[in-house]
Amino acid sequence: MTVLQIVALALVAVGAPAVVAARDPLRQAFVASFYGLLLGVLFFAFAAPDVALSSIVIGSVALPTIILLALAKIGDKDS
Amino acid sequence: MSFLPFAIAIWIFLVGLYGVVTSHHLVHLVICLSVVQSSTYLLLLGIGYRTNGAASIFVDIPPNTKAVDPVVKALTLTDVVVGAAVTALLLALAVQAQKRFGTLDPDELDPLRD
Amino acid sequence: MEKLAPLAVAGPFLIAALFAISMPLSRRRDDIVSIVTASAGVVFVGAMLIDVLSRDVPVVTWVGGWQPRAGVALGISMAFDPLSTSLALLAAVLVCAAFLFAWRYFETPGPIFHALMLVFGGAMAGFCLSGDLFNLFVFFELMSVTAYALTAYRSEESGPLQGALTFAVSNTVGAVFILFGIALLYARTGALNLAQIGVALAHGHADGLVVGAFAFLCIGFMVKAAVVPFHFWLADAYAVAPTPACVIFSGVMSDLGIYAIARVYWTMFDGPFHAHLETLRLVFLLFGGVTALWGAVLCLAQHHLKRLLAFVTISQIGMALIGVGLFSTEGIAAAALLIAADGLLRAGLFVAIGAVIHRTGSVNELRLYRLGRQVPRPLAAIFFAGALGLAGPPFLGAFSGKRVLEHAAIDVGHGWIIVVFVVAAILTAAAVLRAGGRVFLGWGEPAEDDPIPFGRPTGSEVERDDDEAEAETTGAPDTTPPVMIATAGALVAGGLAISLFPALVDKTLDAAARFTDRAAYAAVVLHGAKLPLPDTPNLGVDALAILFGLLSVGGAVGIALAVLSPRHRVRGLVPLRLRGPLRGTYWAVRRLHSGQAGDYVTWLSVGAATFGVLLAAATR
Amino acid sequence: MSPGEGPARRRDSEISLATRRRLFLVSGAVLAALMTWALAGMPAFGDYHGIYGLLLNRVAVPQEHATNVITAVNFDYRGFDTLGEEFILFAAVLGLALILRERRDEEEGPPDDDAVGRQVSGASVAVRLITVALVGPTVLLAGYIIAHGAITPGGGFQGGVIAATALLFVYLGGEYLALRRIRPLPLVEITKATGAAGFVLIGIAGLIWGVAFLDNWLPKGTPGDVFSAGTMQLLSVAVGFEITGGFVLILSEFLDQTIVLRRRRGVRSG
Repeated sequence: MTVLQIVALALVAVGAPAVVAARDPLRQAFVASFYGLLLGVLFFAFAAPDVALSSIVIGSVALPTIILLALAKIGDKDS
Repeated sequence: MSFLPFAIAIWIFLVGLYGVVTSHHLVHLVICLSVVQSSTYLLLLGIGYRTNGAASIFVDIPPNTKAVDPVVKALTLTDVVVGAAVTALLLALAVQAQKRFGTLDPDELDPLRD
Repeated sequence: MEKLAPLAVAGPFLIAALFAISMPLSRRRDDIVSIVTASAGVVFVGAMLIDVLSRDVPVVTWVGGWQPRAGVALGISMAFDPLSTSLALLAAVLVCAAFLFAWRYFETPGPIFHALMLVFGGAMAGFCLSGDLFNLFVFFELMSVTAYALTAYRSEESGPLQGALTFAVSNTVGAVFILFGIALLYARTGALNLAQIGVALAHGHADGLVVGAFAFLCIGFMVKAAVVPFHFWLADAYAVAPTPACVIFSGVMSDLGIYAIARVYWTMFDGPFHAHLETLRLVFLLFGGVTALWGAVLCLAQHHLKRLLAFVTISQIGMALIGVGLFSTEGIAAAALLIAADGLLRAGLFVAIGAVIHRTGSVNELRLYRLGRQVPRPLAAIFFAGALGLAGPPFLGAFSGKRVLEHAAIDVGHGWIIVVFVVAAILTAAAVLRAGGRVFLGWGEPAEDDPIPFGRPTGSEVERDDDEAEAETTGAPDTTPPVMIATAGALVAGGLAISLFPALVDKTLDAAARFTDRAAYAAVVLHGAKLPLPDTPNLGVDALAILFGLLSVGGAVGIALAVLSPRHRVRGLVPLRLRGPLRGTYWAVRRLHSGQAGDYVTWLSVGAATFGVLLAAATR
Repeated sequence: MSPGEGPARRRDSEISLATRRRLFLVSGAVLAALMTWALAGMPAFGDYHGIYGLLLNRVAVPQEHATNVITAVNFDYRGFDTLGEEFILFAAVLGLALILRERRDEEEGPPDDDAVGRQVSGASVAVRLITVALVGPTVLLAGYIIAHGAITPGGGFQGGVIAATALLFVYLGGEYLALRRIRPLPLVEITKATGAAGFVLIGIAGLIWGVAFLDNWLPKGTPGDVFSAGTMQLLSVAVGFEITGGFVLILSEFLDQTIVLRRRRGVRSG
């Protein structure tokens, strides 16, 4: 277990409850984006560059954007 | 120490499921669902890792160096993309549900009686 | 021939993709093309079944030409034997029937609906024929995603959204459980091919990992099959999905979950669990029995016709799980016969109900009181034939399935389970008969408030009548298209015919013997070697079976008449002091189906924990 | 209270929220114990010794001339899985379009939401310049990642999503409405569908060529250069097309949602 792996694991273990604890979806989208980045770092530490690239591109860019756009549609009403 | 990644995979699974169960906003529920799915990525990759094994890409390293298991990474890679597609579909349902029910609390959606 | 097997999956996919290409360009005659594709699929899978039946060994083909190297599978295998191929044939037939039905049912379905249905058909074929564990999961996920989209198809009314949401959330969590099981098996055996994992597990004993893997796989498949307590999503989803989609959902999708449990057990876990078979049976019979009774009781109380059939589906899934849960060759044969007969009957009933909705625009039994008279006579006859077939009268419908199940239960020493599934069969058939009686014949009171003789619910809860006319079909056309009647008739006739031929039972027993023969499966998949075929005794029709057949039909008709008869005569049947608690528990169970994703996932987690603990206890 | 909601519907379920939480915590604890017991049976983290992966690591490069073994597994050894995965995305995007598009047709009526005073400032010239300038390199990077799928980390999946994010630059730069006027949506749908159909056709080409479905029958070139690994590169491109089309569709479905509303409120943006 290299140091990078342990640190990345610890960060992910903290990141997941952070995503869940952020009850307001807008804030949660940003925490989820950061969580996707953390996962990317962890996968990189597990010598899986493809999955890290995929997790960063989707987890911290594409998905949060979709969430924000969905919220933009919902947000106006459910203030 | 060698059980840590798997313990954290279980921890993420349960935290995500807790978020799904106690959620009061459909979008929050869907994001917690994607956290639950991310626990399987961690578990799969944790299985395939070999200590100081190189990534199984033999562009610049000789073909028989000690490398990590490629199969698990292929499975996880496609799961990440698929997970995003399913989450997008669920978000579309949430957007449509909000218009229909006027509320986004999964507990206030009209139960279908009789 | 077997090299073309992947076309059963890739063919519908290609046509669906071509639909999507043609979509933005211009309107195509896509319903004709999809019917042609679906029937081509039926012919193709039928040819594969004939080919498989002609050889006495499972047919194996490696996608991508990756032959195994020294027993290590490199690529993905498609291994299909008579049982799985006939299940794929059933799925293809139902997709074809659904297209025929949708052709006249929707005004402008549009290419998206056809593309999704074709992908759904291809995914089911892939699921039945796959010989690889992760491939099974991929097609499980593909079936789920297409089902979410199809359930939300007519999404402007309120129903579909809420049904599609709970459906999607529950099945996604179920898929995560399956991935956990796959990860565990891959860690232990380093393989993803069913046969190879089976060989690797054969010598080990059932330790924590093996029990955990089997538990998680079964939990995921039980969520898809809607076994109690994982079933809550099904009633909401099937009640609101468009009827052509319901024909496939109810007809075969849930049964695929039961098939998956049998396939997973008999190819991989038969070795380690062989020593604990006795206690394992108890766990599965418990879950199967509870599901059968739960579905049966609740379907008696439904007025929403599609929701009524949804609970009939749950009850019959319980019976199929009882068959699989006996873990014997006869059990598998019984489950196969039940899946075939009940699947076709349920699909036929759904088409009949679709025709009624198409004609009258309403789906609530009370609202439809006597309206069924406008529907042409043969449709009423088809509906009643289907309802009677569910009860399994001698030599019709589910009779041979039940006959083999009774024999298997006695063989294995669990004769008591016969009572459970006979009662379930009686109640389910009675509910459908009652609905038919009120809709088509106009018996019973029009606005009867409480469906079962337990009296009003304790709380002052006003029954929210939510059967707002299905907006699927605009306006109530004056005639019912003949293609709907023909489809419903063909499906019900097919379901009834399953029990007509005793030879079919013996063939199914032989097929079940090959299905449960792990050594032969592994030998032919990994090494291409042929092992001798196990011989199976034939099963004659005995008096007990005919007695049970008559009993269940008589009971069903009796209960249906009792419920439809004027109120005062029935109220005397239920003793006074029993009425309070019975009504209380009944309404509590009803309100469990709250339609809230949080509740459903909680029950899923409780069910998973219970099943896991029971399985762990069973193997210690 | 948003106008759409009547009196707050009381929660109509058998178990209260507190019971639900307690039920879940108990069953969650049991599940955790079960999972720990099951996962404890696995080999320790770091000493994977499975036959499958190690064999592929040795066999993939000489056999398929693909240096990225993961893409080799994805597009060749287990190509059938990827066919299924690809159609999962295909079906999800179709479902999404189905749900949201119906919604937008109704939206033509007067919008009933009343987000007052949310002025979205138009993008400044600098932002518009940079974002539009970035679109080209993003698509180029995506093309590189797709083309070199069989050589370096990457492949159709990741490249496709990167290409889809190029659309975000257009949106950020405020040019989305201009782009929308060109009506690229049908083209995007065709890209997605051709990608999906292309994958199947390449598989069927294997059958026509006389080898198995999804077999790698093209000449495999030398490992390490772009035209190595035979059909794998073609499959990667097909998947790249499909994922690009799919995610652009997802983003534009949601973008069109928000644009319709903003424009009606007289705010020029996006």
